[in-house]
Amino acid sequence: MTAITVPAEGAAARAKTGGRRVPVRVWVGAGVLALFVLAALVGPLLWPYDPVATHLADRLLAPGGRTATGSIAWLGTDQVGRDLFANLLAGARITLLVAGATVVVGGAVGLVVGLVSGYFGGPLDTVLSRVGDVQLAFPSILLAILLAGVLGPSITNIVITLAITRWVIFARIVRASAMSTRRLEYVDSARVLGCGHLRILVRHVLPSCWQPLLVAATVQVGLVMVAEASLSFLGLGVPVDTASWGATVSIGRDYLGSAWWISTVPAAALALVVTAVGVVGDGFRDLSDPRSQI
Amino acid sequence: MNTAQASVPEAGTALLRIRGLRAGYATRGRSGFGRRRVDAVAGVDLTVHAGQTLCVVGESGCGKSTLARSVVGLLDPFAGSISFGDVDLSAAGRRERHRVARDLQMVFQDPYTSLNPRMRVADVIAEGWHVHRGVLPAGEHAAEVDRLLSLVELDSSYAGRRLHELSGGQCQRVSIARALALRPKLIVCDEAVSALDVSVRAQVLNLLMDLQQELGVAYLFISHDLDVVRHIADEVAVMYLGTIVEHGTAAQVFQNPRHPYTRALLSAAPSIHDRPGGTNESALTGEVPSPAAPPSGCRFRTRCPIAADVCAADVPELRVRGDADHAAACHFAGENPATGS
Amino acid sequence: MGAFVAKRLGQAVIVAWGALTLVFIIVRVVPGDPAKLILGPDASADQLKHVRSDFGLDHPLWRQYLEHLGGVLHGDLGDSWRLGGSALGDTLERFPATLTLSLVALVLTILLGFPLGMLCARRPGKVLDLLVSTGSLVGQAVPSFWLGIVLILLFARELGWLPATADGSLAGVLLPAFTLALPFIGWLARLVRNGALEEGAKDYVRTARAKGVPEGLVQYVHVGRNIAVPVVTVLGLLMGNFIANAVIIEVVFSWPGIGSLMVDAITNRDYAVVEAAVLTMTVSYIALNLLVDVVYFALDPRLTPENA
Amino acid sequence: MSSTVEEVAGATEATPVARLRGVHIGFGAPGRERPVVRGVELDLVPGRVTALVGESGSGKSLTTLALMGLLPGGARVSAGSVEIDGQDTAGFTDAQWRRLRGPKIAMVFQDPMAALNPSFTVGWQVAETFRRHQGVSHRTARARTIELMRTVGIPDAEHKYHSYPHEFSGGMRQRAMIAMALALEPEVLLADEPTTALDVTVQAQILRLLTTRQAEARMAMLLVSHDLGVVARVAQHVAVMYAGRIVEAGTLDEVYTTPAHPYTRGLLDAMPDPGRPGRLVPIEGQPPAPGHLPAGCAFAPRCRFATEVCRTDDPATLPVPGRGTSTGHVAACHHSARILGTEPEARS
Amino acid sequence: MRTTGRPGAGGTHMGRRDFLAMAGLGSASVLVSGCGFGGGGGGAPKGALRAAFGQPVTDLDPYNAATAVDEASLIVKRLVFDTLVRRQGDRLVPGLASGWERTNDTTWVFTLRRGARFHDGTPVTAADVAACLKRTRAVASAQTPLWASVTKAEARDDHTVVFTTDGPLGSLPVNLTLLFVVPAARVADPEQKRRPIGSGPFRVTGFTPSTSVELARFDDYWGGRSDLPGISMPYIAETSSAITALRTGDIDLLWPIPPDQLPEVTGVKGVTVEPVPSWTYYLNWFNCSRAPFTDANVRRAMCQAVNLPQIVDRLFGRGGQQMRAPIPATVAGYAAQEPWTYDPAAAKRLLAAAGLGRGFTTSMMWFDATGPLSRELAEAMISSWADIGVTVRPQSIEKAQWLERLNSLDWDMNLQTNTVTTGDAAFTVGRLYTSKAHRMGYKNPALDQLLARAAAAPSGSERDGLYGEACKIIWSDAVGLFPLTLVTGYGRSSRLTGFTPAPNNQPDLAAVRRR
Repeated sequence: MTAITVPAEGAAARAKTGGRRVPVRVWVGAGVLALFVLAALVGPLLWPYDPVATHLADRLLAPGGRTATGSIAWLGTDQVGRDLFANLLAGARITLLVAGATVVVGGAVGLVVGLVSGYFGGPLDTVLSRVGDVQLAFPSILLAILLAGVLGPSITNIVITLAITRWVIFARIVRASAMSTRRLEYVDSARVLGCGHLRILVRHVLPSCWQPLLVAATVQVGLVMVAEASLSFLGLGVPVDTASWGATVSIGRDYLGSAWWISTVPAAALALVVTAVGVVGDGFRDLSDPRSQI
Repeated sequence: MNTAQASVPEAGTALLRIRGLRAGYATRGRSGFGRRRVDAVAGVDLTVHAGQTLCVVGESGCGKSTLARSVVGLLDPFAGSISFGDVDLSAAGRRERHRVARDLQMVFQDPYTSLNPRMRVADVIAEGWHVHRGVLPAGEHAAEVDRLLSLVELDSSYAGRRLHELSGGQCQRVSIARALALRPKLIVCDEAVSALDVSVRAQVLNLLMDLQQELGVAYLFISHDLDVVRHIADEVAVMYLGTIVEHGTAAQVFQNPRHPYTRALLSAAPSIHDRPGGTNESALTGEVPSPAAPPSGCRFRTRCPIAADVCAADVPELRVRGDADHAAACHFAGENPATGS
Repeated sequence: MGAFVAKRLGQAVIVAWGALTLVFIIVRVVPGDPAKLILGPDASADQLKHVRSDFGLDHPLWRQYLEHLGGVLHGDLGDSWRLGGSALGDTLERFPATLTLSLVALVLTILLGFPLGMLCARRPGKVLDLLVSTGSLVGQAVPSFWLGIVLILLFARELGWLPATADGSLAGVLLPAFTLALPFIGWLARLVRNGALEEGAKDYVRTARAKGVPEGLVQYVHVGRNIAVPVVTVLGLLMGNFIANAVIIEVVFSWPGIGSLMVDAITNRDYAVVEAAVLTMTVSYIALNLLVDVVYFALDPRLTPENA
Repeated sequence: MSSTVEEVAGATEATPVARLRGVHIGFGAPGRERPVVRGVELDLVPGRVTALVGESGSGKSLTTLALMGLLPGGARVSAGSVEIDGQDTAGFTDAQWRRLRGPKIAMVFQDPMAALNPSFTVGWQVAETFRRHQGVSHRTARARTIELMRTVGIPDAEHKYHSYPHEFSGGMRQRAMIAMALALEPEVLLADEPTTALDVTVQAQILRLLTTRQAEARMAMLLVSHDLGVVARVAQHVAVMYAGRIVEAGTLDEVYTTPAHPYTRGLLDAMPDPGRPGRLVPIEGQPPAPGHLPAGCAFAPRCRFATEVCRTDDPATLPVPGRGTSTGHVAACHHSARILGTEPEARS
Repeated sequence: MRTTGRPGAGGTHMGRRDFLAMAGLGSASVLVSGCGFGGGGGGAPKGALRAAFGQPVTDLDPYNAATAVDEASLIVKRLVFDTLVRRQGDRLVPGLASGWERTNDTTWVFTLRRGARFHDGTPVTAADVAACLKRTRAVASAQTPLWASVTKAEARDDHTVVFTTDGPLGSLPVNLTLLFVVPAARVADPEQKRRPIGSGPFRVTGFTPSTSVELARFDDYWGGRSDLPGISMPYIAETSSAITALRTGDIDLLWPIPPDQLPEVTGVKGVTVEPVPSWTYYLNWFNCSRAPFTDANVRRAMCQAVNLPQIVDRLFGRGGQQMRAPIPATVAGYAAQEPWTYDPAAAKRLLAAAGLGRGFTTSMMWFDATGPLSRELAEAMISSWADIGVTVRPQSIEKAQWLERLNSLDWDMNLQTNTVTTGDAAFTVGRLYTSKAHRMGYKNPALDQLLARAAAAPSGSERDGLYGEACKIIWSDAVGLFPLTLVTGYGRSSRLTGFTPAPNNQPDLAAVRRR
């Protein structure tokens, strides 16, 4: 009996307190994220970056150094004299684009596979699960290396590569969620009402999958950004004439002992954004799952 | 709901007919290989008459929920037939079942889990009209939702609320309104009031009874609560371990129980008229055996105070003993007249 | 029970076969001709043909595949053109190094992550808790190669405490293992914290207290036993993760493990070694999963082989 | 409130082992807590079963937990005192509480599945009580446990000792819980909805077990239940809780046959009763959410007897008029006299 | 692997404990069996020299095609094996052969040193040398062209070998610096890949491919015992790790130090840096068979558009020297040419004359590992070309794909490093620029003739002159743009003595001593 009235009390309490309060750190995270998204959108317009132009006279300038043209490189310059601030802004665009696109593509594939697999079950689920097993057992970094090798360097291909290594994770999460939702009484209730599979999937099962999917997506966005950097480290990152944080971190790593800023500036940006995404994701999960807050 | 009124069958005609129903779940065999059927419902015959309430009462694990789920098509029976009106559901195609779904609705035990918590009340109620096109033109949805809300004694302002803002009793009303939206002839209520507090439970029970009077809807009412059953039932079927052990009108079963299990149930059920140290001491020993390994002969014999050798050997038939329509499945039902509770 | 084991092994074989097929296909789809890598740019067409036939690369793909499968069944994954000798032998020779690295990383993760998580659970929402939960995010947000180099510069170059490269000593394994473990220490701590908080709110904890069991025992015996189940599961996954993630760490720290071998083999189109390495990793992953399942059974009495 | 129930009753047949005096329990920071339990007075007397009746959210479980010193995180006794053996427990350390739990006061919980640790055998968990309090060896603890399990009606105890909770049926689990609670022969037994999760026939068995043991050991027992029927079968004394207050208390007969509070009255009327067929008489509306109470009497919004004063003044708990002071029948209603004089609402 | 729970089956008397014990034992043993820190066998003796080269050693078989001209393995091979002839600075000196003589245009007689023994104790004989030549001719490798005209080698007696060529071959003694002598019985032995037997001053005690080579002194070496008890050659892939290891003394010797990292080690206490111009240089070929590079003037325009002095100075500093010929200045056959002047205006005029006044789009391919700062060099050149309206798409690709495209001439421009392994123009100029080689689509019959004559000529000024002329043609026809010769930075512990930096990146480590 108490099992049923507790939610009522919770609901009443929530209704009266006007919802759970969003913690400060989530706001900070969201703010940082918004800032970087803005920088990625507007930055390259204000501080244009030419990935093929070199200014050898200005190479390896420390942050705040003055270039030959008299301007100040606030974040320093890289090993061929390009301004790191402009590089950072241009890189933000690519990095966020790659991460976002990867998660969207991987998430979409995972969503469909997971929904179908979890809702219908049976032999289809078995086959899809085994395929997932194979891919999970297969080292993902290796898969990325091989795929990047097959496809060649381009932004699209990196997105495809990373998405292929990620879809299983999304599929697993959605599958688990769909499976548990399938067993819920309200799905039975919908079936009794005469709802077809499609309607049940879309109206009843899918909505309960969004939340875990989105939480997973926030985790994966971060991991994808880091994975993109790792690909660059292995020489399979974005093309030479594109700037991404991962590529800059990777190229600049040889200078960590002397010109630390080349690698550290984008690494810090990467860490900041990934952490911000994670914080927002945590907050999101806490909001939707009151138990995890305790 | 005037149009619906017209289509309601004459009270008393058979609406739902269950014959020889066997249903349950499959389990992995002990060796891990193969699957074994477990009959949670092991051969049940029941008939629900239009405009009437048939209560199925029994303890957990007796198969009453399996019965309910089979009736509404959530579970495919292993054997037997279920027919609704003139449609044999076990033989019906998808299209026909879909059509029957309009006349055959269900209210679940826990309104919080049986209604999608993400939906608004109006959407929950109106969902049936989207699934069964042609029942109600889209333009009339809002008005009909209001009407249904008032029918279940909820203010029309609830239409825009989300379910998690409602209390248990209010949710269960929404659940009933949703079932009523398609103007069904039969509503299966699976422990529909068990999760509610006493004061609220009385409200919902009243509502169900009022609706039956107004709309002529029939109930297949599944419950473990004898007080509730006694209160609402026209007919009562007592289930034990997948079979019906006693069946009759409410008055017959409660005032003149013929099966030892029914008697035990009645004496075990607490009542506000009990007092400490009172003589309620025919309480059963032991617990319900697993449906995967039911006892031979009479399924109740392992806990039965009057079991004899014949009970282990022969399965007692459910047949009329004495009063008309009052049937019991006990070898000794005839010679052991009831003493009342 | 026999059926359970048979079923798991059957699944394992299917997964291994799938991985093997996948790597076979991908490796051969990747552009690049091993014969050219062997002979260099000066090779004549004749020489190339010769080398290709030496390595069976001139057969049609389906035949190569069948021969490959046949070889695998006999424990023969072919010879490495680059390292000479049997590819599987070369790989297994390197595997202990990777395993050592991963195990040390796992030990570091547990030693640091578990107590940290318990401490956080003691005072949720306080400074340490926030630090750890944010720190766990930062830990995973930094590319491991960058972190590795920074740690080398810090601990080897500036402080001179640890060697910069693998020299076979225990000190040599610390830096790469720590780099490998760092992202997951905070992660484990959070897991333990959440587990401790969640289990701590359960009824049985109240029962234990109602029995008059001292608080320390309630936490470490009653709660601890129940968090052990999820924790052990993720530790198994973590170990698999470490083995896979070791690829980059091994390159950074010149660690003679299977990961660096594999990267090297891929760039040099050493098919047999790539396949052997993938098979080794896959099998170890499967073995780990099986181990996790077993430990799971040992820790959670509600599970039986029949309902697992 | 200047007098306790017992003082009003004037007749202390035995000294209470545990008593709650004007206990308030609230959630939240000190000084700003949301009160969930308000001024509860309760005496637990050896040999007597007292029932605490109320619907979910009325605060009965918290009241019970306060007696064990096991209030959940965030909740605390903000006023009044919990006394055990005449000692105020307010300043008790963990160790002091631990010494009481088990030998002095023990508890049976509602959901035996959740209340047992799934990772340890049932026997181990029962035996733990012996080991912690009596410092006996595993062997001795085991022997005592098996003996105990037998006495609470667990068949084949030797074997069942090694079973895990999930391998037990609901009734057996609750028997194990009872064994655990009775292990050290406590003077006070708290039973929080001990049969709610069980079937009727098993419920009867468990109730019988509890009352038998209680009577044999002359324990003071507090039965918490929402089920008026269960209470009727077991308790000598009844206290009815609504929205954190005890609104009516007295002997079973007093409360059940001549309820002086409209809520008690409503509860009884809402029960389906073969003696009174026809429409039930529900209490309209919903109970208030804990901590969010209306002004005046918390029951006023649902009360058909309510008048203006009910909406402004929270009634004091007073002896029910016309009973004399000897019976201990108290109620917190401005209109108890009027209610006593009204016939139960007729059913249609 | 985990499937989700199903409704429980009835009983659980399947012996949970038994199952656990069994399954646990099984899975645990799978994991544990692999544990323990293995590696490639034994290590180097205490006090061994720790020397790290910039590339990994993958194989030690002297007749493995893949490593025939691989610098890293050559370094080790020169320590483990003997050659008949050795190079010492610019001179060729006797190695295993105590002397040799060219008896006629096509016949060379080599006399073997007495007392030379293999690591397994057997003496080195002429038959071993003959077998080795036979083996090297049989294996298709990058060395194959060197031996194409050597028809046979015969053991006249135990200590005399006669080489016969099918035409005059002046470079035979030079080529013989690459013929490593192993016991005749082991020329095709797979063991040679891992634990090779040679007659050099060190023997192999441990080898983990691509990771480390461990050598111990061979006490019976004919040339006397080395001062070093052993040599350990770890491969350190990450520049930062390697530099750190040198600075902290983890390693005694590191080369080549990337140009950009030279400041990191110069002036550090205990570390000495010695830069030596190497035989390795950058080249950027134009695909002369593909428009618009079929037009020599377009190629010249490209050369003029790049400000090489600035790029080399700013980017490489002490680590590079601008080239004045298609081969490094220290290579035999080198002849200095007039450098292209940096003149974007002139370049534009040339393009306009070729009908490309509005510029054009082309591409440049390379693989990052080809040399230090390859990416930066490429970017700097591409940036320069952008100034004259030529858009170059940078294509940084994998080595395997680069190779694939290189020989099929599927590229517009190709940037790579190249090493004159023998220190002789014949190795690069003579090999790469003939019409037959067809390496960059350049076809010039006059050059072909010139190179044929040069190949036949004995070493001396005539031969050098002929190669000089070839250099001139290649340079002025702008077959490629030749930016710079790399200067190998040797960073070593200051306590080492007897170390001589070598232009071919293959210093003689046997001569090193530790103070």
